[in-house]
Amino acid sequence: MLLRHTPKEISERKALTINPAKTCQPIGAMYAALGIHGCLPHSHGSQGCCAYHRSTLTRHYKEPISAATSSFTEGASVFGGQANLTQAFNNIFTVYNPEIVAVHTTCLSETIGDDLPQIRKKAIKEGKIPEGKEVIGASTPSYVGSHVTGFSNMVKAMTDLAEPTGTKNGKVNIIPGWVEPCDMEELKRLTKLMGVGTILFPDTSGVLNSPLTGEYKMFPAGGTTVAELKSTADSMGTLALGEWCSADAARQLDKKHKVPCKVLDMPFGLKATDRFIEALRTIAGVNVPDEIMTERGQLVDLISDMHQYFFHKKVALVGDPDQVIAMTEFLVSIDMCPVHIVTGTPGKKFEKRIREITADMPFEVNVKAKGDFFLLHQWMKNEPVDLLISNTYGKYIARDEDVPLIRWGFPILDRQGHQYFPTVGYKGGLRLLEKILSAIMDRKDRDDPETKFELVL
Amino acid sequence: MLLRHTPKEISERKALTINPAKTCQPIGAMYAALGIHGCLPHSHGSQGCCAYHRSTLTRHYKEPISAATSSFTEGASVFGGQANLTQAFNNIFTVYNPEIVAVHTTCLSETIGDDLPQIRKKAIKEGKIPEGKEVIGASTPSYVGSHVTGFSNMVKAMTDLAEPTGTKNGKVNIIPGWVEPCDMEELKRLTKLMGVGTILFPDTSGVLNSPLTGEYKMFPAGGTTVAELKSTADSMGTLALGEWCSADAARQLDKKHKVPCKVLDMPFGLKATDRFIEALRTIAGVNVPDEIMTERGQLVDLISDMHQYFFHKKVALVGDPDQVIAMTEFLVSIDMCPVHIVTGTPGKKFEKRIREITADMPFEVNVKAKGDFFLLHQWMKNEPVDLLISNTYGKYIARDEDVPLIRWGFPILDRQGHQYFPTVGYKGGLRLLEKILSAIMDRKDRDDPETKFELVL
Amino acid sequence: MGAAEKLVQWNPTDIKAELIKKYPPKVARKRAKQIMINEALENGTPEITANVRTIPGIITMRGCTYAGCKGVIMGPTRDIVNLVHGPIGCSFYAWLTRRNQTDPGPEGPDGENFMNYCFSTDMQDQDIIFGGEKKLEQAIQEAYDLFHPKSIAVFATCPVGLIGDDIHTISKQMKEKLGDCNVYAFSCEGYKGVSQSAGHHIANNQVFRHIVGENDEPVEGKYKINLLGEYNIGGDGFEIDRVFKKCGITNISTFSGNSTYEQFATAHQADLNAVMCHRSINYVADMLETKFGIPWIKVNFIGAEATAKSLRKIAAYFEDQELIDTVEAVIAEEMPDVEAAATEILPRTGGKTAMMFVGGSRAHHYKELFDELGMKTISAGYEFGHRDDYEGRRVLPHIKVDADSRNIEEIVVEADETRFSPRKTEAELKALEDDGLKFKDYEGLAPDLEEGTLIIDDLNQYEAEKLVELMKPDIFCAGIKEKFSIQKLGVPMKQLHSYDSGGPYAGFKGAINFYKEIDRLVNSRVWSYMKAPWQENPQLSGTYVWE
Amino acid sequence: MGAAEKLVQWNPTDIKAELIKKYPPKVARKRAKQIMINEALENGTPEITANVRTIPGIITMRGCTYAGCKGVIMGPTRDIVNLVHGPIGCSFYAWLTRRNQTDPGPEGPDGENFMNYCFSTDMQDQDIIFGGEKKLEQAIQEAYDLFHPKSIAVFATCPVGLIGDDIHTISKQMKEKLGDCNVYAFSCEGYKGVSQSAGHHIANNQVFRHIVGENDEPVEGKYKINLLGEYNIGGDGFEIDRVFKKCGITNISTFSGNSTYEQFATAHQADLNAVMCHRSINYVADMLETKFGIPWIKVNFIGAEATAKSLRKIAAYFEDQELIDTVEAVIAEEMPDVEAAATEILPRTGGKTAMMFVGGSRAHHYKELFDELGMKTISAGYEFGHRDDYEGRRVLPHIKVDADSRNIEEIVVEADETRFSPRKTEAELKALEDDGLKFKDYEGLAPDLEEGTLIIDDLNQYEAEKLVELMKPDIFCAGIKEKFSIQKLGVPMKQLHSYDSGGPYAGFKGAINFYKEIDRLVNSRVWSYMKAPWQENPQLSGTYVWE
Repeated sequence: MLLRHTPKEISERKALTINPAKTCQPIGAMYAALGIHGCLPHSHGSQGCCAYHRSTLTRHYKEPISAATSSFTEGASVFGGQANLTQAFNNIFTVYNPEIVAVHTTCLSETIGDDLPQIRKKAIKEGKIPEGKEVIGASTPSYVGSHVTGFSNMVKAMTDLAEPTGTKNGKVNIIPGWVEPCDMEELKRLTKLMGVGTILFPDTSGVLNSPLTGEYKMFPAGGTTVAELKSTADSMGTLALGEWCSADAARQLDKKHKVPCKVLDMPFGLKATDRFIEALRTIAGVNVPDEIMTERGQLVDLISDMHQYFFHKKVALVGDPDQVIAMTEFLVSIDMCPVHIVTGTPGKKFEKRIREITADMPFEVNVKAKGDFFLLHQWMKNEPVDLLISNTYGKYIARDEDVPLIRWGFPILDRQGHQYFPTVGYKGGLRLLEKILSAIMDRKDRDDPETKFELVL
Repeated sequence: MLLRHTPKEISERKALTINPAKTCQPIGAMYAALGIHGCLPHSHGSQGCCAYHRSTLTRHYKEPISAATSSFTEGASVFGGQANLTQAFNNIFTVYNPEIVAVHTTCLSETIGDDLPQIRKKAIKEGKIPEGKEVIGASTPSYVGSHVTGFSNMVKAMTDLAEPTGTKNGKVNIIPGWVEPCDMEELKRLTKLMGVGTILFPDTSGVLNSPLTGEYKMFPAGGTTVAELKSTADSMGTLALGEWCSADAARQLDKKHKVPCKVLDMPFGLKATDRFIEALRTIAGVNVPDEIMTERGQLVDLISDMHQYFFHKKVALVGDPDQVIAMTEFLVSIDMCPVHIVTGTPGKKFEKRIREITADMPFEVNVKAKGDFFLLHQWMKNEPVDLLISNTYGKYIARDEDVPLIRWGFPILDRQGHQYFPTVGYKGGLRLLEKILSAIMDRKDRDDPETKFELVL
Repeated sequence: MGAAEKLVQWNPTDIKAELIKKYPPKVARKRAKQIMINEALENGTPEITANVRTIPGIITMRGCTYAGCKGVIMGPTRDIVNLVHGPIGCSFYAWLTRRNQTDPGPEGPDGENFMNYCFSTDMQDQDIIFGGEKKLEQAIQEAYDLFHPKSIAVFATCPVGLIGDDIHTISKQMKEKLGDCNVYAFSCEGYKGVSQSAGHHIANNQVFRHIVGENDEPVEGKYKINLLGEYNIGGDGFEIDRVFKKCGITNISTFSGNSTYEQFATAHQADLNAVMCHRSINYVADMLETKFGIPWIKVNFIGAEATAKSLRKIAAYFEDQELIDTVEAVIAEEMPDVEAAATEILPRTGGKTAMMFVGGSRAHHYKELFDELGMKTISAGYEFGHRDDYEGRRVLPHIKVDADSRNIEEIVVEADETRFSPRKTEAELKALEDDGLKFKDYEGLAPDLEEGTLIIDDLNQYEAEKLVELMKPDIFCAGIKEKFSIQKLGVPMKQLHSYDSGGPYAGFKGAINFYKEIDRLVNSRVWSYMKAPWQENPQLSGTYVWE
Repeated sequence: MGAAEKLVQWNPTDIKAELIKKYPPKVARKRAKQIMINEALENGTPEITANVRTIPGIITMRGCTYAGCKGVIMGPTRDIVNLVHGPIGCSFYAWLTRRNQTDPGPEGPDGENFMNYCFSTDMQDQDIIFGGEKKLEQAIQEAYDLFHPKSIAVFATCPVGLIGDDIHTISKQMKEKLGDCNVYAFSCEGYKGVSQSAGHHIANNQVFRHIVGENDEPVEGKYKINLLGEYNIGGDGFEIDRVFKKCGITNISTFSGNSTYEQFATAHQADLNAVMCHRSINYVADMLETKFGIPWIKVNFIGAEATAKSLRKIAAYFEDQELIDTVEAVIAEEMPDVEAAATEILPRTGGKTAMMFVGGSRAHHYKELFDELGMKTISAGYEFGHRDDYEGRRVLPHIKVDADSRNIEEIVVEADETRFSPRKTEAELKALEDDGLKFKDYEGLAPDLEEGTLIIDDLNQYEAEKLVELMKPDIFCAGIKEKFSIQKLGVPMKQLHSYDSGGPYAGFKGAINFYKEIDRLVNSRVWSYMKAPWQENPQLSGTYVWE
């Protein structure tokens, strides 16, 4: 067994995290920053952080991930990182010439108390930040929250660029949260079909799914432009998809620029997508076009066709709060039973929300925020499931427990497709159903006795 | 073993077909006819044919398949089916009121020599076919060719509707061949992106992937309209995708209405899609838009990223000629090695084409037209492969030989997704790669010794 | 919501009128005779027209004679190589599509099992022109050389009859040539008869003529029966055999679920024939009685109550206290689980309504299960039934044989000189009859349906859609071709030919499976998703409610 | 096309100028010292600046001290619970990402293996504010209670040093409290030193201080060695051990591929230390010599020739004819396959060019393999090497120790009173040296590279892109962060840290694997797909050529 030392009996752990279901803030801030066009993310800390984040994002996307670091040495750690960061600005704008640098802190710079806004101000004064270039900064201490918190903090920092012109732009801000490039593309396709003008930020489509052409673009075509980010202050409202990933930025725009906002669930699955479309419909006062109605009807059709295979199958689900909440609702809506649910990110309201969604499920539900894979595995040993939905780290449990695994979330280090095929929206729902079905049916075809082997399913 | 009686030693069979890799013409004609808007396919034979075709298409699409039959009795078989067909016309137009009825023959009506054109003429004369309604007919003897031939014959019959008005319509006819509804949708998306006006026929999109809304439409929104079919005579040219499925119809339009044509491979994989796009580009004299260039580049990118897993993996491939030819080219282009290739449809030029495509492959190739699954299985016993690409019937071999299976082609009776996610074009190529990769990697994750189990792939 | 209020504005007569009003007059007249408003009178019901020609152009549920012969009856035979003589299609479509399960059991993984294979002569045009006999002969030889089966069955498809290939002579010759392989043929061309039904009859004839009675080696067993008309769809036969075993009843041969050649060959040694699907198999039952003296009774193992009843009938027939006690013990042991399931599920299914249009007996059998679920069958009918399946065998003498039926061979059987032995004396039979055990009898579907229920023969797609729109059943049962047009209307549809991918539904455990499945279907939340929120509440308030 | 004509318009000086011309002056001056044009002189090469601070803002390949200590050296230890004290990230990123393979072999499926686990104290803000010692203590206890490991290693991440958690005292106390578990800590905060290199040193120190020599139970074996600086990436260590076994050489302990606690504890019983990765492990080699009298030699098992050479060195050291003969026999047995593979592949790889920028020794080791493929290394360098890795240990005395290095503990070791025993007398060593066996020596990368080759220390992303654009190598080797930016340029990129998902590449079989892999990469048709047909031939002829 790969995880041969994991006991079935569950003992309380106060201090030891084993096989985490989260990582630290800065990587989230880096991923978010990559969703700004012409942006170089910068890690203000020792270079190891930056190296680790770039490696992990690269393994997930199989794409180049450019980011700079302040490369703290012991000296900097004692005397503060200002000199390093200022020097970094100078080098970055000279050598790489980005439109914007998005700085995030680390446990190191946070512990020594570096003051980003002040450093930024000074750098501008010293002319280390050229005219017309932007620098934004997010405080992302690794010892608070998780990678999701870091993502949220960087998205919030983007709103610092918001600049009201006094005239509304007639658009809706959409904050997609931590989803794949193709998901962001799909959200843009849906809003376009709805005839709603939008500013989507961040937007990693065209950045982290770029073509192979023989040319290397450090700053690819995609991403939300600085101009768009400035214009967010003039939008008619903001739809924040996901309380954990996107709400803070939306509320910030409301607070600072009176741009009203609404926090919705991430549009995974039928119902959450319905709410998203319904919101767009009412905000823009438009009718839902046939094309979207057809996609919706196709999703409902597939649910009805395949319901017999979903019905009362038990699922273990681990991932980030916004994603897991929407996925739980989707699973319940197709009569599957998510019985073990874990997120590594802290937040009691996560557990509360899951309990609401699963309230009338026929099985008891184990749910934990700030949980880890070790606990999830122990739960699975005590009550086996038919399916595990997890990032790549779930494969060790899946193999030991011989449970089919659907890779979904972050990071996915051992499969391809997640950056090309969306799982948001109705079409995304079709893809999720296809994956769930194949997982269940592949196992059925493997395990059915020959007398029961089926040609038609 | 499910196929425990299949011996490794291969003995020649002159008369016995075992586990066919094809079925008969009429079902192809029926599928093609469903690609005309408002069309009711009609099977001129005993009712069993119609029942079998409707069942098989229903199992493949999980959608209602409406088609009528002449319900031959012994009497009709002796005295001819004219009375039955005429009566059928009357009932069909009275009860179902389709725009058009597409009649195909069967081995029965062919053997007794019913003359469709003459019956049609008489029915019109007797007023059994209302004003403004159309009836087309295709001769599809089950004892010639295969389901692919029947498809081709019905598509050819559609050209009987072609009516030159004297003025060109500036469009390109595209005959997609036997592909999925979503593939036809994808072809329309691509031609639209290219800015080329097209008439795609047949077109089952919107017919065989229809939504669940609480309303049953016997004739759904989709399909090529009769008006479009008439207009094909005014098009600037015809692109026939697939020699077996589409060439006859294209050449017919050329012969009868001087609409020039070109026969291309079905656009599965990089190179065939390149040729398709290149053709559209030159015909319409347009530039290839960035969106398509990006999709192409993404496909090339994924090929390069995952090449190490494809390299020299052996594949057994069975399906219909046009699909198998394109797929073989795609596999070879990513350095996979299709070593056993079977189509059930007769045609020596199939074997010739495959030999050309696989000419410089490092392994010897077994290829057979008019072959069957039994032979393919025997080949696999003699030279095992890493992957089997086949319709659902391949699952019996896959389980016995413990080989990963990718379901592709017709019919797929035990999985979902094929009607929603295209495999044509560059995006379709991405999906094919994703499927191949998961198949290979799922097996790797299953079989790797624990010492070699990988987190990152 | 129960069916009641939905139905309120309709009475059967109106509905019948609705169903046929769009038809051309001739069609309307014909269909009117096939749509009967049940009167459920003690002394019988009005006459229904059944087993008549399908109307050209009207989208029917029916299949052909070949499907009834090769697909239904011979399909489940494990160790017979079923070779289809004709173009490839017919053989392809009947390949593994019926979910007949089989278990090469004792012989284990090496037991003969050709059911996963598809054999065809794949006739080409030159065979049609010059005849296919040589090819058939060669194909039989190749099949024999590859597999050495104990038996090869040849099936004719449409063109074969027309071009005059003499498949019976070829088979006879090959049987002699091969020596250790019984070869015979079925003239089951698709155009014969009016539905699958003719194919059943043809299959019955040949099985009886060429296999039954071939093996006189005594079969051990105290209470020996055959189970006729059970096809082991989704494992029904496995469940029934489990129950038989528990009761100590020896099932020599099932016709034809999970069957083998030897089972057929020894079937004449049974002391009772229990008939499930009356329509497809009654011919064999009659012939076995005439030739070997084995009485038959109608049974039904669909439904827990029906299963108990059928077991008691069998026990009663053998008039053996030990068997009677075992059967009672088994029923007592099996019923609690069934009742527990019913008690849990009934509150969610009670009062709902069902429609069933399948086969030649299933529509009748499954009514039992719906009754157990407290669901009302508001309309039913057969795809290929005959009058006796609706009205009972008492009408047999009055059924006029039309041209289509006359063409189906009616073989004349006589008592076997050496092997005929009546299992019971006339007196014994009489006594049993008096105690309520009916021999050679089937009362049909109609008497079991409520008065006013619409009984519709050969329901077609148009009528099905209308029926569902008008009567809004909570569930509709038919076959794969009908499944999705019904579900598009938002009504769950259960296949009762293939069971979708469920089953077994027979016997005690099967009943529990069925309860759960119907509960899942009629209470699924899926149907509530058909309308989007903005369709429920479409008006556009210009002002969106922000946080 | 070979590199030759591609290079024609460039000479190294121009390229160097190109690489640095865009930099701010200060950066340019610094980088100029780290880019050396090789002179490959007998008597050494020009001086290169290495192991110096990374330039803030310049996108580097480097990682941190924690990565070098926990990730590289301690990562592969199977039965030690590696507990990271700090916020979750550092522990998460080092979780299973380095492809160190391990084989709990003899102990089979129940053998201790914690490598698939990730242990962290997941420090929260209150821990930063009030200190994390209590939490660490509790975490050690919980790990012990759950797994009862024989040893727990604690690793400090950045904040730990700053807030002053005394991890060494905690570890000491817990070691005493637990009794049967050796607990110790590593002060490997990420900000220490200038790269992973400092982490290697810190790991070397603690492993030597806390584990090596802990177990004096004699280890059996005739020719006992330790293999230092081999990490079993992709199974390299398995292949090397296979060869050792064949030769009859006992590898007591690999530092640290596929290693166990007991192997380290008994390492002092070896008679020779064979050093693979000089950069990461030479400290332990030196300390083992000083304290126990075990000499060390540099070896290299990357490349078939190099492997043969290294085996011969070891045999020569033991001066035992039997071993010398076995080694020759093994080489004779292994080489034919290697040569066969080379002969088949060389025609396709010969004349092509490679660039390598990895680690502290790999860039040097892999040059051997590319030589065997007839490929020219046109530029190379280290990510965290020191001057001695480039220029050879002869420069050690002249390396000025800067502030960053001075902060890394340099532990003073003395001869062990009881256990020090020189394996060879001075005279014996002298004799062996005269026969060409060099002890305690490493000549570095530069002498092995052709004159004019660009040797670049701490290559960054900008320079990498420029280099590739200017020199168009046929293959570029570095790590995962560099892989895709290089490949976007249409140049195949091979990871030499993780081997992508390939390997083993060490030893004889590894060489064959590598030949095949490079053949696949440099000859892949994929790179020909980057341009679409219409880009090759863009003009639009208005008239399309129809059939």
